[in-house]
Amino acid sequence: MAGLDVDGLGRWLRIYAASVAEHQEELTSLDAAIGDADHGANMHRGMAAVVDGLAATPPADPAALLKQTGMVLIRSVGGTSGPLYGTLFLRMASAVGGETALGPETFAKALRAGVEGLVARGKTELGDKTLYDALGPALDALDASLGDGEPLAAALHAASRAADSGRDATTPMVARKGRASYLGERSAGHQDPGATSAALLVAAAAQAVAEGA
Amino acid sequence: MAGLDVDGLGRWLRIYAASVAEHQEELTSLDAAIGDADHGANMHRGMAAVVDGLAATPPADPAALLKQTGMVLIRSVGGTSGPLYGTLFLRMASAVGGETALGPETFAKALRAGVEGLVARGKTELGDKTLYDALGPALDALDASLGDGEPLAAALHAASRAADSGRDATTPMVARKGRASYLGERSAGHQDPGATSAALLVAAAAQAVAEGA
Amino acid sequence: MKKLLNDPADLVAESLRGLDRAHPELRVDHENRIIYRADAPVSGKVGLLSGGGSGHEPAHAGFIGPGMLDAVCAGEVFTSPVPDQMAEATKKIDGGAGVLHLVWNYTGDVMNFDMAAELAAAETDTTVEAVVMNDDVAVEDSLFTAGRRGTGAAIAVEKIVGAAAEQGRSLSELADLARRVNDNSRSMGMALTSCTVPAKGSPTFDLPDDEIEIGIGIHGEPGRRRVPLAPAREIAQMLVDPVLADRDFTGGDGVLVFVNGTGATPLLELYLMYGEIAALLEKAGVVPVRTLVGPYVTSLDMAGCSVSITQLDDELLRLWDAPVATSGLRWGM
Amino acid sequence: MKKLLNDPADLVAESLRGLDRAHPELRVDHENRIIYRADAPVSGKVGLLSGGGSGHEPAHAGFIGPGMLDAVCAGEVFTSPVPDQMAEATKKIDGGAGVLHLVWNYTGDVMNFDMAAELAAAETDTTVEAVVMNDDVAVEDSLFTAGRRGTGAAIAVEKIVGAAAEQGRSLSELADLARRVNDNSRSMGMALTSCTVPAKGSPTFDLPDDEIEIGIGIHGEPGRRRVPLAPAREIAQMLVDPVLADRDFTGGDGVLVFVNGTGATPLLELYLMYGEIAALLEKAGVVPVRTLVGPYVTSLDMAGCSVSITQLDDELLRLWDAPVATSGLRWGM
Ligand SMILES: Nc1ncnc2c1ncn2[C@@H]1O[C@H](COP(=O)(O)OP(=O)(O)O)[C@@H](O)[C@H]1O
Ligand SMILES: Nc1ncnc2c1ncn2[C@@H]1O[C@H](COP(=O)(O)OP(=O)(O)O)[C@@H](O)[C@H]1O
Ligand SMILES: [Mg+2]
Ligand SMILES: [Mg+2]
Ligand SMILES: [Mg+2]
Ligand SMILES: [Mg+2]
Repeated sequence: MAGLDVDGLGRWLRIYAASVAEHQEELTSLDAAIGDADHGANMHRGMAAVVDGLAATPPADPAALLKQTGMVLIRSVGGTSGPLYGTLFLRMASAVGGETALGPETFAKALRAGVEGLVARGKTELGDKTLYDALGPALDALDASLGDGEPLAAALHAASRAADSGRDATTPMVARKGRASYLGERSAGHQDPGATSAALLVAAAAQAVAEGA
Repeated sequence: MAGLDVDGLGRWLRIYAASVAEHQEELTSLDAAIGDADHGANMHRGMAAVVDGLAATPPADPAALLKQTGMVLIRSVGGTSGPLYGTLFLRMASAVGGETALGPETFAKALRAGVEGLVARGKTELGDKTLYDALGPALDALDASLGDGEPLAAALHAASRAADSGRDATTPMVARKGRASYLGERSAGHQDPGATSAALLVAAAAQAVAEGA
Repeated sequence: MKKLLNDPADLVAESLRGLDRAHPELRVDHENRIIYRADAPVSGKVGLLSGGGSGHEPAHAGFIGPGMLDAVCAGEVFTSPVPDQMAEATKKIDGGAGVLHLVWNYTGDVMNFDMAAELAAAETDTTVEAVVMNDDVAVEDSLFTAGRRGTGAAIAVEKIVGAAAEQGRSLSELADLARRVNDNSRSMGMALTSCTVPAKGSPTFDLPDDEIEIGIGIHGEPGRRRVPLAPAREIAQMLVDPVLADRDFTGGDGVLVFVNGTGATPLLELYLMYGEIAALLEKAGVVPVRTLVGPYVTSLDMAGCSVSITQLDDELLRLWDAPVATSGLRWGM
Repeated sequence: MKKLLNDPADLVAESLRGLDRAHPELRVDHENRIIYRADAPVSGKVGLLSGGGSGHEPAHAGFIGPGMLDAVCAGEVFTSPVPDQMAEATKKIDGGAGVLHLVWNYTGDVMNFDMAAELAAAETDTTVEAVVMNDDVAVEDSLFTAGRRGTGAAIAVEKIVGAAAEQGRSLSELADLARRVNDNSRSMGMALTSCTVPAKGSPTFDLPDDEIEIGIGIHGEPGRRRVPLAPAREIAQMLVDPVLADRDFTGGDGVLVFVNGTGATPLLELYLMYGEIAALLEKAGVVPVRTLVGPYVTSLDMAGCSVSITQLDDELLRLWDAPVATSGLRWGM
C-alpha cells in the first residue's frame, strides 16, 4: 500500500465514529463509576459531528482532514476529551505537511506528534490513568513493528493490541489526573473511560488500513 | 353505675390516646391513599398532648376536662381534624353544665351536641365520607339502646358497633368534603381515615365505661 | 427515607431555628411558630398574614418582608397551623389598620383561620378580613365540596396585595384586590414522583416508573388522573389546556406566567417547561408579559411542576413590578 | 428516568429557549450557547465571564446581571463548554477594559478556557485574565493532580468581583480580588442520593438506602467516603470539621456561610442544616455575619447539600452587600 490518503483517513474516522456509537453506553458506564457519566455522550457527539463535517465539506488532503477533525472535536465535545482529542488531530495535521498520502513512517510520526500535543495539553504522564496509558504503548508498538519491517496494517494491528493492554492496565491504577483523581484510592479497580475510547481509536486505524489494503 | 365522672372521662381519653398511638400508621396509610398522609401523626400529636395536659393540670369536673381537651386539640393538632375534634369536645363541655358525674342520658346528649357542633363546623352531612359517617350512626345506636333501657356500657358497645359499620360504609363512598373530595370518583374504594379515628373514639368510650363498671 | 433531619418530630421546629439564624430581618416566635417582619407592626399599614402547613418552602416564610407579607404561621408538615398561632400573629402585625388573612383553600386551613378570626374578634379590637385563594382547576368547583385548592396563584395574590398594602390602602380595598387577583388566576400541576412525608417515612403514593399524575395537589394528594410518562411538550399541553378552558386569558394587558417546581425538579427542566408553555400560550393568543420560573411552592421532595396564569391589567402590572424584599422574591430594593 | 424533557439530546438547547423567553434582561446566542447581559458590553467596565457544564442551575446563567457576571457559556450537561463559545462570549462583553474568566477548576473547564484565551489573543486585542476557583476541601490538593474542585465558593467570588467590576476597577485588580476571595473560601459537600444524567438515563452511582456519600462533587463524582446515613447534626459535623481543619476562619470580620442544596433537597431541610452548621461554627469561634441558604449550585436531581465558608473583611463585606440584579441573587436594585 502506498499510504493513507484522504479517503483512508476518512475511513478511519468513520469506523471510529461507528465504534464509539456502538460502545457509547460502555464508555458512559465506565465514566459513571469514576467520573461524571458523560464520556460516551461526549465522544459520540464529537465523532458524529466529525463524520457529518466530512460529508458536508470534504477536505482536500490529509492535513485539511486532520485539521478539520481537530477543530470539530474542539468545537463540539467540550469537557476534558474535547480539547485532548482535538489537540491530537490538530498536531497530526501540522505534522503531515502537504503530503497527499501518508506512508507508514509519516503516519506513525504524525500520530506521535499528536499524542505529544495531547500529553502537553493534559500535563499527563504514563500511569496517571488517562488516555495516554493506551496511546503511549500503542505508539511504541507501532514504531517497533515498522522498525521490524512490518507493513502498516500489521503494525497498526500490533499497536491496537498494545493499546488494549494499556487500557486494561489502567484498571488497577490510582488516577492522578482528571475527574477520577478526586476519588484517590477509590479510583483503583475501574478501567479508565478515556483509555477505552483511545484503544478504540487505534483499533479503528488498524481496521481502516486493513480494509483499504 | 352512677355515671361518668372526671376519672371516667379521663380514662376514656387515655384509652383513646393509646388506641390512636397503636393505630397511628394505619390512620396515616389511609390518609396517604386519599389525602396527605398525616392523619395518624395529627391525632397522635393531639391525643398525646391531651393526656399530658390531664396529668399536668388535672381538671376539677367533667366540663373542665372536656373544655381542656377541646382546647388542647385545637391548639396542637391543626389541619382538618384539630378544629373538628376540638369543637366536638368544646360543645360537649357546654352541654354538661356543672354536673360532676354524667349519667347515660347526659352523656348521650352531650355527645350529640358535640357532634352537631362538629357537623356545623365542617358543613358536612351523612354520606360525605367524613368522621360524621362513623359518629352519626353511633349517636343513633346509643340513643336507641338507652331508650331500650340498656345500661351505658351496653349502649356504648352498640354505638361502637354502629360506628364501625359506619366507618366500613365509607369505603365505597365518593368523598364530597375534605381533601379526599379532590379525587372525585377515585376516592371510592378507600376507607375514610377520619371515620376510622372516630370509630376508635367510640370504642374507647365503650371500653372506658366497661372498665369503670 | 433519606432526609437531612434529626428526628422527624423536630423537623419543623429545628428548621425554624435555622431560618431564624439565617434571616436577621425576620423574627421567629418559636413557641407559636410565627415568623414576622422584624419591624412589625408597621404603623398605619394593613397587616398581611398567611401561612399553612410546612413543606412548601420558600412558601410561606420566604414571602415575608416589605412589599409582601407581614407574618406567616407554620404548621406541621402539610398540616394547617392552629387558631392560637394565627390569632397571636394577627396581634403582632396589627398596625392599627386591620389585618388581612390570606387563606389557601383547604378545609383545615379555612376552619383554623375562621376560628382564629373568632378568637381575634373576642380578644382584641383588631379588624380582620379573610380572603380564600382557590386557583387549582384540577378540582371541580361546587358549593357542595371543599372547592378548588389554593396553589401557585397565592404568590401573585400575596405579592400584588403586599405592594398595595405598602401604599396604605385600606383593609377592604386590599381584600377586594386579593379577590380580584385570585379570580384572575388559574393553576394546574403534575407530579413525576411522590413526596415522602417525614413522619410517614415512605412515599405518599406509588407511581410506576412509566406513569405521571396530572392534577396533583401541593400536599401530594393524588390528582385528576394518571397517564403514561410523556414528553415535556405533551405534559405542557395537559397543564395549559384545562387552564385556558377554564378562563379566557386573551384580554387585558397580558398575563403573568408562573412555572413552579414542586421540589425535586431541576431548574434546567423548569425552563424547558416554560419554553413549551409560553409557546402554547402564544399560539392561543395569550401574551406572557411577566414570568416567574422556579421552586416557590414546593411539596417537599416531589418531582414535578405546576403552571399558574394570572390575568394582568395596568394596575396589577404596576403592583407586581413594585419593590419587594423577601428571601423568596426580591426586586427594586 | 422521569424528567421534564423531550429528547435528552435537546435538553440544554430547549432549556435555553425557555430561559431566553423568561428573561428579557438577558440575551441568548443559541448557536453558541452564550447567555449575556442585554446591555453588554458595558463600556469601560471589565467583562466577567464564567460558565461550565449545564445541570447546575441557577448556576451559571442565574448569576448574570448588573453587579455580577456579564456572560456565561453553557456546556452540555456536566460537560465543559468549548473554546469557540468562550472566545465569542469574550468578544461580546469586552467593553474596552478587558475580560476576566472565572473558571471552575475542572480539567476540562481549565483546558477549554485556556484554549479560548489563546483564541481570543490570536483573533482580537482583548486582554484576558483567568482565575481558577478551587475551594473543595474534599479533594487533596497537589501539583501532580487535578487539584481541588471549584464548587460553592464560586458564588462568593462572582458576586464580590461583580460588585467591584461595577466600581470600575481594573482587570488585574479584579483578578487579584477573585484570587483573594477564592483563597478565603473552603467548601465541602455530601449526597443522600445520586443524580441521573439524562443522556445516561439511570443514576450515576448506586447508593444504598442506608448510606450517604461524603465529599461528593457537583457532577455526582463519588466523594471521599461512604458512611451510614446519620442525623443532620452528625452530617453537619462531617462537613464543617474538614472545612475548619483546612483554614482558620476565626479572624477577620466574620464569615459568609453558604448552605447549598444540590437539587432535590427541600429548603425545609436546608434551613435545618444551616441551624446545625451555624451552631457548630459558633462553638468553634467562627462568626457567621452573612448567610445564603438554597439551591444555587445544583447537581441536577441529586439530594444533598454542601457548605461553603468565606472569610470576610470590611471590603469584602461591602462588596457582598452591594446591589446585584440577577435571577439567582438579587438585592439593592
Ligand atoms: N489531564 C489529563 N490528561 C489526559 N487525559 C485526561 C486528563 N484528565 C482526564 N483525562 C481523560 O479524560 C477522560 C474523561 O473524559 P470525559 O468524560 O469526556 O471528560 P470529563 O472528565 O470532563 O467529563 C478520562 O477517562 C481520562 O482518560
Ligand atoms: N368538612 C369536613 N367535615 C367533617 N370531617 C371532615 C371534613 N373534611 C375532612 N374531614 C375529615 O378529616 C379527615 C382528614 O383529617 P386530617 O388528615 O387530620 O386533616 P387534613 O385533611 O387537613 O390533612 C378526613 O378523613 C375526614 O374524615
Ligand atoms: Mg466525564
Ligand atoms: Mg391529612
Ligand atoms: Mg394535612
Ligand atoms: Mg464531563
